[in-house]
Amino acid sequence: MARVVVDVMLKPEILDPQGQAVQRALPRLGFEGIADVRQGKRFELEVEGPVDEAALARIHQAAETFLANTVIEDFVVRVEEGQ
Amino acid sequence: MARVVVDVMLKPEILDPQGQAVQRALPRLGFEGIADVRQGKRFELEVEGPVDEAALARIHQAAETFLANTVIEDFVVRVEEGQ
Amino acid sequence: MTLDTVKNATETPDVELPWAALGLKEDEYLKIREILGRRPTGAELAMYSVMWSEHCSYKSSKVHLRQFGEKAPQSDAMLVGIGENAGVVDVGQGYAVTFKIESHNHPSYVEPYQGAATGVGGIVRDIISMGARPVAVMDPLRFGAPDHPDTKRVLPGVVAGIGGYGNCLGLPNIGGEVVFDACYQGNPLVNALAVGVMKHEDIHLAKASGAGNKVVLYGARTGGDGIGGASILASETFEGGTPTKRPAVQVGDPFQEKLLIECTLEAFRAQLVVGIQDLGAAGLSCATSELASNGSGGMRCDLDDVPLRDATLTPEEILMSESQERMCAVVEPEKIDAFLAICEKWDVTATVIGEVTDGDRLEIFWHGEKIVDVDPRTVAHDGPVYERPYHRPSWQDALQADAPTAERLARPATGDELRAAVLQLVGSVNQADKSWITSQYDRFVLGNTVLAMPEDSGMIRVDESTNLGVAIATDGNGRYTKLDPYTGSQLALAEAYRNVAATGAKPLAVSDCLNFGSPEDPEVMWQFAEATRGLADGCLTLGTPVTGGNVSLYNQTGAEAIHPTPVVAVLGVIDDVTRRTPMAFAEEGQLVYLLGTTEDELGGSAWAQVAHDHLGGLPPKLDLDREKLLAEILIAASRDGMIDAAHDLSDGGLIQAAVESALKGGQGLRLIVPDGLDPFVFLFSESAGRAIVSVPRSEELRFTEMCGVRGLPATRIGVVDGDVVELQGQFTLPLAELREANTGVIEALLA
Amino acid sequence: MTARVGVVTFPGSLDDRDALRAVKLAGAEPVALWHRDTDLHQVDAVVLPGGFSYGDYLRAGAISRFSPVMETIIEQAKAGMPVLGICNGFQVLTESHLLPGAMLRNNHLHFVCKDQKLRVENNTTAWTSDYAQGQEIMIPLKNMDGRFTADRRTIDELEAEGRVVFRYLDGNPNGSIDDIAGITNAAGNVVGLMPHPEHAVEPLIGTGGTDGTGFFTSIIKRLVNA
Ligand SMILES: Nc1ncnc2c1ncn2[C@@H]1O[C@H](COP(=O)(O)OP(=O)(O)O)[C@@H](O)[C@H]1O
Ligand SMILES: [Mg+2]
Repeated sequence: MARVVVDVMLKPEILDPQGQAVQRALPRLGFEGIADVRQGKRFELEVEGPVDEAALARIHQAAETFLANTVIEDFVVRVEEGQ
Repeated sequence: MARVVVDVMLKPEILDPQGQAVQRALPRLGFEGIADVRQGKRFELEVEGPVDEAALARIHQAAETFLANTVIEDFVVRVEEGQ
Repeated sequence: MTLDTVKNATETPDVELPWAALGLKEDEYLKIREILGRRPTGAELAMYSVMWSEHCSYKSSKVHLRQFGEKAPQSDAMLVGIGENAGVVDVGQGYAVTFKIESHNHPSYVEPYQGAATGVGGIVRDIISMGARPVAVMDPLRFGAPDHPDTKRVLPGVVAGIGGYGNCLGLPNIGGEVVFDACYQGNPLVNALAVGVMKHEDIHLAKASGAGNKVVLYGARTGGDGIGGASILASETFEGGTPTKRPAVQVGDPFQEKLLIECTLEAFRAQLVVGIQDLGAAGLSCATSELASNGSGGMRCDLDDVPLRDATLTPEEILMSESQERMCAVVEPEKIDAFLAICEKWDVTATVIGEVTDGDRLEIFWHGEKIVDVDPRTVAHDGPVYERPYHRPSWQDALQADAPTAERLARPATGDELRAAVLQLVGSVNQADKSWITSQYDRFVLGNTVLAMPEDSGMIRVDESTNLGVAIATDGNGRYTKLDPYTGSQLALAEAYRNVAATGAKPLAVSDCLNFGSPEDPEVMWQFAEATRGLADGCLTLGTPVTGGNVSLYNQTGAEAIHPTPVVAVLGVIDDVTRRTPMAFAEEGQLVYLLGTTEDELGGSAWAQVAHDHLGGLPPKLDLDREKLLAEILIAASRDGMIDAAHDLSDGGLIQAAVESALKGGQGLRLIVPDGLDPFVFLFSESAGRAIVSVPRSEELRFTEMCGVRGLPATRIGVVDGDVVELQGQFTLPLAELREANTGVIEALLA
Repeated sequence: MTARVGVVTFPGSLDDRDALRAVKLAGAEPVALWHRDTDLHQVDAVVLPGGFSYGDYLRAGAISRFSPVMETIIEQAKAGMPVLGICNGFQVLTESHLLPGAMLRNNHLHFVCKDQKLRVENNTTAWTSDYAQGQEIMIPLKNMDGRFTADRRTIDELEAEGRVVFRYLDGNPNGSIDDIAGITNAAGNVVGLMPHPEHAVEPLIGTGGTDGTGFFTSIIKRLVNA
């Protein structure tokens, strides 16, 4: 079984309070030098059968219509290496 | 500025209601052939200065103590390529 | 890998099993062997070990809890008593109410969000399994020192978990408690209460009767949650195979639970269920052994049919798994299709895993082999019972002797000092406004919330056409209970009782969660014995039976136990919720009366804690007959419209209650110290049996006459007026300044 | 004639019963609709209620939006049938693109439950005609993902066309753009808002006021006069 990962992140122009909360907390915890933090979602899909062009196209479509809300989010689909 | 990504996923033995809900929905939307879905978090950290061993070690520590809840989650730290 | 079948166990009597690692004592293990007449199989050992644990068998507390039954007051309201998943109380008009409080302390310390969330989930399933629709939840909480770094980890997680689960489940959160004290540092208390409503004829009990009836497991798939012990068993029984990692933490899925509620209630309505049991602690071990032992026959189950989330689970692990959001129903064969259809409608996985037999054994199979063959009663009911030794702590006398007298603790004397003391009190973390927490809880969902926090009790409308309602309050004061466990637990009862009456409801029944340290410490055991005795005696006098509850022991770190903390929930009924009494003083010109008697009682008080970090002396005295009288007056006054607001007095004393009522109503107060009372004592004493009320001038005579005739002291102490709280001749405090002190305190802690 | 107003129950809907009650109290005939229905049982209007449909997993409203009943509702709404989305229902409406924009996690990252003051900015929609333009009302708010957002061009368009129907007063509880609490489509038949009018239809319950009743009386008048 192959794993396909879909990363979904808020678009850069959308305020990300979760990322900001993390960023503000880091220095308090002693972690300096992080200029920005964004928090998004990672989906790991275990795909039955071969992960060919067609399969990837379908996953791309699922990401576009369902896993991400493209009004506010961008996404990236990739086959996980080393599987 | 370099980007370091921290992927945080529920440990495999932990129930993932979110991933499960997505998995159950996919066939209804006409996407077959996905055997399992897990949903996690993706943090994108913009790091000031060089991302050397020391910086990565610190981010690893931040991930371990703060970004992930290691009681229920695993995490992976990696430098984003192509930046 | 050899399967440890019953046959195998008979043939290999000398195989050593890891009973000690599963928490069994040697004599317990020997008793199991005696019961079975052979060594147990691994699966049988798994079942006995979880069911005979302290948590499930109440082995240390049982002998004390018996008093709740033995001393139970005669009450016509009790429909189902202690011993079922939750007690059931008749509230009239054909309605019955079930409620119960339970702890999820330790899991919430390990993983605050999930621990608290699954605490809510567990107690709600107890309510569903009685046949009731859950209508509200409450959450009495105790945290460590407010400024301790770990409190910043535990508190937000617990609150988010309770909210995250309850909000998603669609149950209004109508009350609870938040208390900080260093004694809870490593042992926060996360108690959760749920209440449900049904018609009398809908009451369901956990029993499996009728040979041939099917046993259905429905809800979430079974995973390896909370089965550390079983993994040991698996590895030791089956040499070589290291078990895969099993999660100690259970993750809740409130959405799944919402579906469980709807699906279960629909199946009840269609009369498809003979008996039902939720799966909580001890999972299938508990559900199968309890259903079978409460029914008339035996039961046979096939573990191969249990839907799994993790295919590598061993049968022992399946039996011990504490995966959440599961239920077990017993259904007649001709109704099984209809039952499964309802599950399908709600997208709930349901599987027949066995059936009721006409024998008297619980038999469990795996891959066609019998791995459990027991008398279910020996698992569910014949656990060990301990008479643990106990004695009065060596330090108790010294603690009680250290009374907060004026000589021992400096008291504010001038107007300025009193003013400063008031600000310090209302701004202290235990007295501060809790809305940072409570605004994270949905209090409106289901559309029947009449009163919710910060009112004295939560109130839910039960019937939309008649306006029948119920009110619930939970209380517990660990400081009082530490000073005197007998009186302390009665004070908790009295306070909850008073809170219910303050809203105009008549107290009917009690549920309790007894949070204590280690029962193996005779001094802790004494606290437990005393508190239980106090509660049972108190319930007898007040006429409110204990309908059920929960015990949480071992809340201690090293030798340091938490304050003994019995949390008591009182449920009351009100015939017409439109007559409910809120706490806000909102009408200018209304008269403020203090009901009850004030004495110099500051032992264990909030003032002693806030001003001097002191705990010593005796808690306030208690007069339960006076509590009853006060309640009767409050209920009558509400019913007959004589008062517009009422607020009970408890920790923080009169001034705390007065400030809360003033801030809630956005109206100031002018107060006068009654003759013969010291201003400090008037403001800060925590004498029990008191409340303040606001009385419309037109009702004053009628109200004071009623109090006079009934013999309840009622003292006019002021009037609702202006935008300051003023103590005549002493100080003036603008509402804005009080509000400033009283709010934002919890946010500031967590920042 | 009485208006038939449907209320959809998705798995995880929570305020569906309350919405049915509000419809009934206002004098219309409440009709329970099930997410698997493809047929709307001759209702004249539909309410998508609050709650956590599908646990709000993935995104609030994201999974329900694909239910069979939504296909029909989307079609009918485009043809002019009045639809009100409350809270989770609003989220479903944006996910299904019947309304523009999207809903994000509250900026303070907490669930918030409070009595919320609103201003009615548009009293010409199907669901707001019983309010005065500019009327201030108090109704409960309770959500985790209530921060309405859209790109600037969309917001400008909404503002220019008067399609912002409700605005938060006395403080923005979630960080929504321009204090927007609710919006409508161009035709005015589809309205979504985060606060819960169905919890403000009876004295004593919820806020203790009845400021939410106008939603339901508005729709009845509209349907009965139609
Ligand atoms: N402190 C207590 N007071 C009264 N009854 C109690 C108390 N603790 C436990 N019980 C009763 O003992 C029975 C077993 O408790 P418990 O194991 O918590 O129930 P369940 O099996 O439903 O989780 C229940 O009927 C419960 O109400
Ligand atoms: Mg139970």
